Amino acid sequence: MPAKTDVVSNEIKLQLYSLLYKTRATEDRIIALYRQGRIMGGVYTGRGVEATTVAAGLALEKQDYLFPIHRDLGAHLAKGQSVLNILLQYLGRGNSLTKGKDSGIHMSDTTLNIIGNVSHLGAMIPVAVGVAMAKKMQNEKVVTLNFIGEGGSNIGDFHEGLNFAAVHKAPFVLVIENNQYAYSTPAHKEYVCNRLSDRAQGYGIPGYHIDGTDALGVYATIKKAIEDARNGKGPSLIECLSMRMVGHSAHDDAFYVDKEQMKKYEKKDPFLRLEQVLRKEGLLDDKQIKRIQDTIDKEIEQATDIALNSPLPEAHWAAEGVYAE
Amino acid sequence: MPAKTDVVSNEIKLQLYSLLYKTRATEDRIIALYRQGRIMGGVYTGRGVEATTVAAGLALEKQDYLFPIHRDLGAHLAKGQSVLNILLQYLGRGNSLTKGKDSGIHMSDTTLNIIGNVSHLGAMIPVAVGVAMAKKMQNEKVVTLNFIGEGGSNIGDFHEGLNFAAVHKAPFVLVIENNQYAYSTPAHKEYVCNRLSDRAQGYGIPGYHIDGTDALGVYATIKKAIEDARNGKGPSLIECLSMRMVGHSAHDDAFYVDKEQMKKYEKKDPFLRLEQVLRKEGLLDDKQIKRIQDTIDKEIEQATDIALNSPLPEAHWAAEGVYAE
Amino acid sequence: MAEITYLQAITEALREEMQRDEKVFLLGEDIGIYGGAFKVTKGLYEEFGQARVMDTPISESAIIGVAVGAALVGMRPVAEMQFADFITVGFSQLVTNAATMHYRYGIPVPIVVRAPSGGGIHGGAFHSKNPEAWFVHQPGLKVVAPSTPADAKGLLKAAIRDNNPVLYFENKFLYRRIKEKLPEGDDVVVPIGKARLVKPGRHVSLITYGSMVHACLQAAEILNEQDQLDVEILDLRTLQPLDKEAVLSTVERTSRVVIVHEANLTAGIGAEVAALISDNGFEMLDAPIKRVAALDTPTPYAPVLEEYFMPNPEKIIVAVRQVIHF
Amino acid sequence: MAEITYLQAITEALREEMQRDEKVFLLGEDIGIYGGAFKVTKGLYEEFGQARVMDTPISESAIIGVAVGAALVGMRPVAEMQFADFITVGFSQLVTNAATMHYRYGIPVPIVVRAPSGGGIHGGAFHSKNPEAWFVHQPGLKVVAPSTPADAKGLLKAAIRDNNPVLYFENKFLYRRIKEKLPEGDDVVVPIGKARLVKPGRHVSLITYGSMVHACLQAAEILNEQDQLDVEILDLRTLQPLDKEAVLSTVERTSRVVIVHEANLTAGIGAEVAALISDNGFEMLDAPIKRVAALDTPTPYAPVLEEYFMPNPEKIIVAVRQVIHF
Ligand SMILES: Cc1ncc(C[n+]2csc(CCOP(=O)(O)OP(=O)(O)O)c2C)c(N)n1
Ligand SMILES: Cc1ncc(C[n+]2csc(CCOP(=O)(O)OP(=O)(O)O)c2C)c(N)n1
Ligand SMILES: [Mg+2]
Ligand SMILES: [Mg+2]
Repeated sequence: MPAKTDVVSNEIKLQLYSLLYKTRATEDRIIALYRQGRIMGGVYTGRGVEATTVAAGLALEKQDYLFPIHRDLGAHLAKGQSVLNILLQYLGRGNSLTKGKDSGIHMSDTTLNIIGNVSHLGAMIPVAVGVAMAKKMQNEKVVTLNFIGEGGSNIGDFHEGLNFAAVHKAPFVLVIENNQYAYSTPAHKEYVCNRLSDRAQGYGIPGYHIDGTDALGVYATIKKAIEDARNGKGPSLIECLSMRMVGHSAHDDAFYVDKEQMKKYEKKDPFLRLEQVLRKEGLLDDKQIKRIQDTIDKEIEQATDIALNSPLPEAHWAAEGVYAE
Repeated sequence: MPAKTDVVSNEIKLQLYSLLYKTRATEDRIIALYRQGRIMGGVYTGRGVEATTVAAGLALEKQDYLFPIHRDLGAHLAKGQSVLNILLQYLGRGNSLTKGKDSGIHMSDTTLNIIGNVSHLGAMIPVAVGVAMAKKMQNEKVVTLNFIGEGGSNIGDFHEGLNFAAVHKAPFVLVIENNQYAYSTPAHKEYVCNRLSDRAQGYGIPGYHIDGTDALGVYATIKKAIEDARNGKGPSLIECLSMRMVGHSAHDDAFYVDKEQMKKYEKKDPFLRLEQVLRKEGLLDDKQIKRIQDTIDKEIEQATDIALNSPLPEAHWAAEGVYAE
Repeated sequence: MAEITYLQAITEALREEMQRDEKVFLLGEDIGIYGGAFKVTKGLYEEFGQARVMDTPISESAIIGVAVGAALVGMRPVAEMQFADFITVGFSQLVTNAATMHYRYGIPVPIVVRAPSGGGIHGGAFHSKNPEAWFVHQPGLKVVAPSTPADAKGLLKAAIRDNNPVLYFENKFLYRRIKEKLPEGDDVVVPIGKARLVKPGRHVSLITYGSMVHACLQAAEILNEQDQLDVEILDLRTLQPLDKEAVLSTVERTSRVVIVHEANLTAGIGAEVAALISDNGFEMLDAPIKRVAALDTPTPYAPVLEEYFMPNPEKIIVAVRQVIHF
Repeated sequence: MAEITYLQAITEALREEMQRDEKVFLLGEDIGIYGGAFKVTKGLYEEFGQARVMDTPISESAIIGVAVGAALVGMRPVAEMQFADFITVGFSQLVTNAATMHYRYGIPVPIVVRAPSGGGIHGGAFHSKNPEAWFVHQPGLKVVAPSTPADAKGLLKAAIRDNNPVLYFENKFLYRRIKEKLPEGDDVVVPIGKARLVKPGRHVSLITYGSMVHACLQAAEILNEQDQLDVEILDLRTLQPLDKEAVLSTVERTSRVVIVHEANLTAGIGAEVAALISDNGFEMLDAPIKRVAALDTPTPYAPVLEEYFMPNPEKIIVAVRQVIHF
């Protein structure tokens, strides 16, 4: 059961809307840059799961730690990351957060309490639990949140990390972005339990199974889990059901995806869905929508310009920074 | 819920009794040999969990595969292993099943479809699942059974292996020997879910939580799970609750164990408990008990003599056999 | 004679071995309908069905463990890691279970783990790794790393027929970049443990494997033109067991050695080869043994950084000139 | 001055560092009330409480991952593997997360992983491993392997204070077998990256570390008596980064080298040391570089097999005589 959404303030609703638009527009720009041959590495986008990732990122407080994974550009943005930093990162520029050393949105920002991922699925779960436990030791009321796909949820670190968190009552929230495919593999070849949230019971923690295309429901539920964690109630597992609306990555045409399923989910487009609700609630009209979108479009335009004109890293940097002083 | 025990035949009941005695007597002999300095490596015994391991081993058919772990001497015996082979193995003799190359009861016997373990807890789960899947591919109605401790159940391979088995409907049974301690660590520091069998739900397979000190109940339940697996219903997870009645290994005095708990479980001694039932049912009397025990004592005596007089391996064997032809 | 790529050679080997022996089956992530992340198994699902081309959950430890189990009872599984990098999560199954089973129990473990490895594709730190040295240090495993379509095919056939766990590192940079004419339907098995003399030469030996065979060829050409050097190139092909004889005989011929690999320098295969030579070929040497390898850093993402990081013909040429002018 | 064992030295280092810096905490299996499988953490639970001496579930990957996470936000975790062998299941966290975080993100990962390693205790294939070479091949990790109580203490202090992930291989055969007088309450930090000249000599250099330092000392004594040889012994102490200067300067002094380690021979640390010398010390060498190490097999269980498997003074003596009479 999702938590009640009437706790979500109008301000948050509008923020969610802006962020959903920003996420989609930024990702569209990244794909365009990729198609132009300007981005070299893999490009994975969040189309279809944006409501989940954006709402999760926004539900965190400033002091909380975010561990995003490969489709979580929206969470980066929601936690305060700039479009510019994201583009610099994809473009591998010398002034990006990783100075060109890492790819895609593998990037950390300690000023925003964002810790980037490694590609190995599930590997960040124990690390995020470690941050949560350390913050508890340091007597700070800080929550840590990490994502995993329904495919990645079958890796050993999911089990070890979540059990560890439960035993140590770590202030930790794990969000399963169940978008029904893992690369080409449909969910039923990844697991055969009814719901992945049922796994929570095996760790003695609360599990939630919710509609991951409904930004408001996701926000309310994750917010509750975060505050439970903050209040010493330990970790939660939240499964957000959605659908990957594009290929696995920019080079994949998703020929293997169930087309009926796609159609069904086109109607549940997280962005349009929220727009509809907010229009109905009188929080948005055409004019406001245009203003929001124009502002964001302009930001992306400017960021793209700056990013493309930013310097490449110097070659010899490759040899530096393996070890800390 | 354990399966009904009235399906257990008298013959099986008596076999269980003999095997429980044999297990205990053999382990006592091994400890004596260890104390005499004749066994060099670590010695872990099944005291307290014998009902589980013996019943599981006996519930398997000849063609089924057994993957025992460190406290499962009883399962080796139940699957048909001789006391002599077990002693030769502990003593590291040249004519042991591993020719002195591996320790303790890390031993395989392909004539009995027993595959020995590595020390890494949980590592045999995926391997056992692989055997189960292969046998299915080969169109043989063969079931594979493996054990794990409640401590070991928190390792990644538990999760990966069980999920894999569930997805592929492998004819596989995983028995959790929950003896409430993992070395010195009490169960509540290993996991905080109510029952480990609750984890079954997260894999979409049946989970059973039963009294692991009741040989008849364990036998009936595991037998059912084995036959379900054989009939294409996929894997099961069976948690058998018992208590480790000795230290972790022969050198551990278990000072950390809850003494009240120990007392409680003394009354549930798997061997005495079965003896009582069988006496009550008229299947055993003093005379028969003496006959059974004498026969086994004699076998152990003889095996010990032969084993101690068996040759050590030749030193240069150490260099051989790394690779198969 | 059809010209096939390195990638097609792998597919052909899989297909032919599956046709030849019904015990051979494949397992891995997205290898079924999708044909694998690199399309190596494309068409095999259609030909052999899902029981023999098995999509698995994302569980590398289980993939390898299940392969080991199946091998114990007579099957010949070929597991695919989507990228060699992810072998780290199945590491323990390989070094603990697969590698030691025969020594301890006398039971053969005929598995193959295919691992697409190597950089130059801007994949960053986790899609570029060359982890072969880890496995060469674990007794009980065999390790091969083909550099040509012919070897890709012949070594994979040998790996599948071998009764031991074999790690098969296929270089993904080479997948579609090199082609070779192979006799159609040939059944040439390239024996594990035998190096290949790519090019005989008199002045210096380049000992290498995998993608760097091609960098060495380029370097040799330039060195021939610019320095009039006749460079010998030895492709190790198998890294465990190493072909010591071939290594020592090239040293005997040229007395000067540069070892080249794409993996990180320190404690890589180059170290073992250098150690072998410095023990058994000491008297034949006229110059220090040089190694050319990737920097001792994770693989960086930006092309300019990755180029600086990777070994290449220029770096090989520098090293050759050093040992020549020593 | 109290005489303390190698094991006590480790305990003292932990205690003193925990007293000095409240960010230091311990995590691992059975390290609390039980004091660890080898009793290394005995008494620390009582002194520092369960928040700083944390029993964990049996989950090596999570233990290391959690340590990495805690380190990212300012803590200084020291994780214990119950046996070095079990590090294989936490392998990916080390080589993937811990090793690359600083290079990619500029965030230091000050963790220590203590791993009781080594054989000679009849522990069989899974309680005897010396897996250090795997980690030396992964850029971003540091690796130390003390051979004496003083170094055990001083290197652990250095490891805890280092801002990088450090693997600390403590040899469990040495735990209670060697003692040394150390000044009470000393705070001597043995710098990471510096080898120790155990014994100067003129005729041959034994380059070694860990338990084999003691085997080398025994061999040196016998060689002195029987062959009138003056053997130099260099204890590497740190395996990553290697002290190249010290290695080359011992070669310079003696011109003859035998490298000795307890780990399996192939692609072990000895290979890297030999490669270093054969590149940078080529002109100084008067004989082939020999390596003495464990056989390339899993560790066998029966004492007679294990003895045959392990390097020992006799094998070292044979190798020394070979390089001397070359
Ligand atoms: C341990 C590991 N194995 C394989 C991969 C390759 N891989 C990258 S993404 C992916 C699919 C992930 O599916 P899911 O977890 O459902 O996330 P989604 O991409 O659907 O959001 C795979 C197999 C990986 N990154 N890590
Ligand atoms: C991966 C791994 N980590 C640690 C160990 C060391 N170890 C051996 S037995 C044991 C306790 C096991 O407890 P449990 O699984 O409950 O089984 P029990 O001994 O109680 O039967 C530990 C920690 C190991 N063998 N494998
Ligand atoms: Mg998915
Ligand atoms: Mg237990």
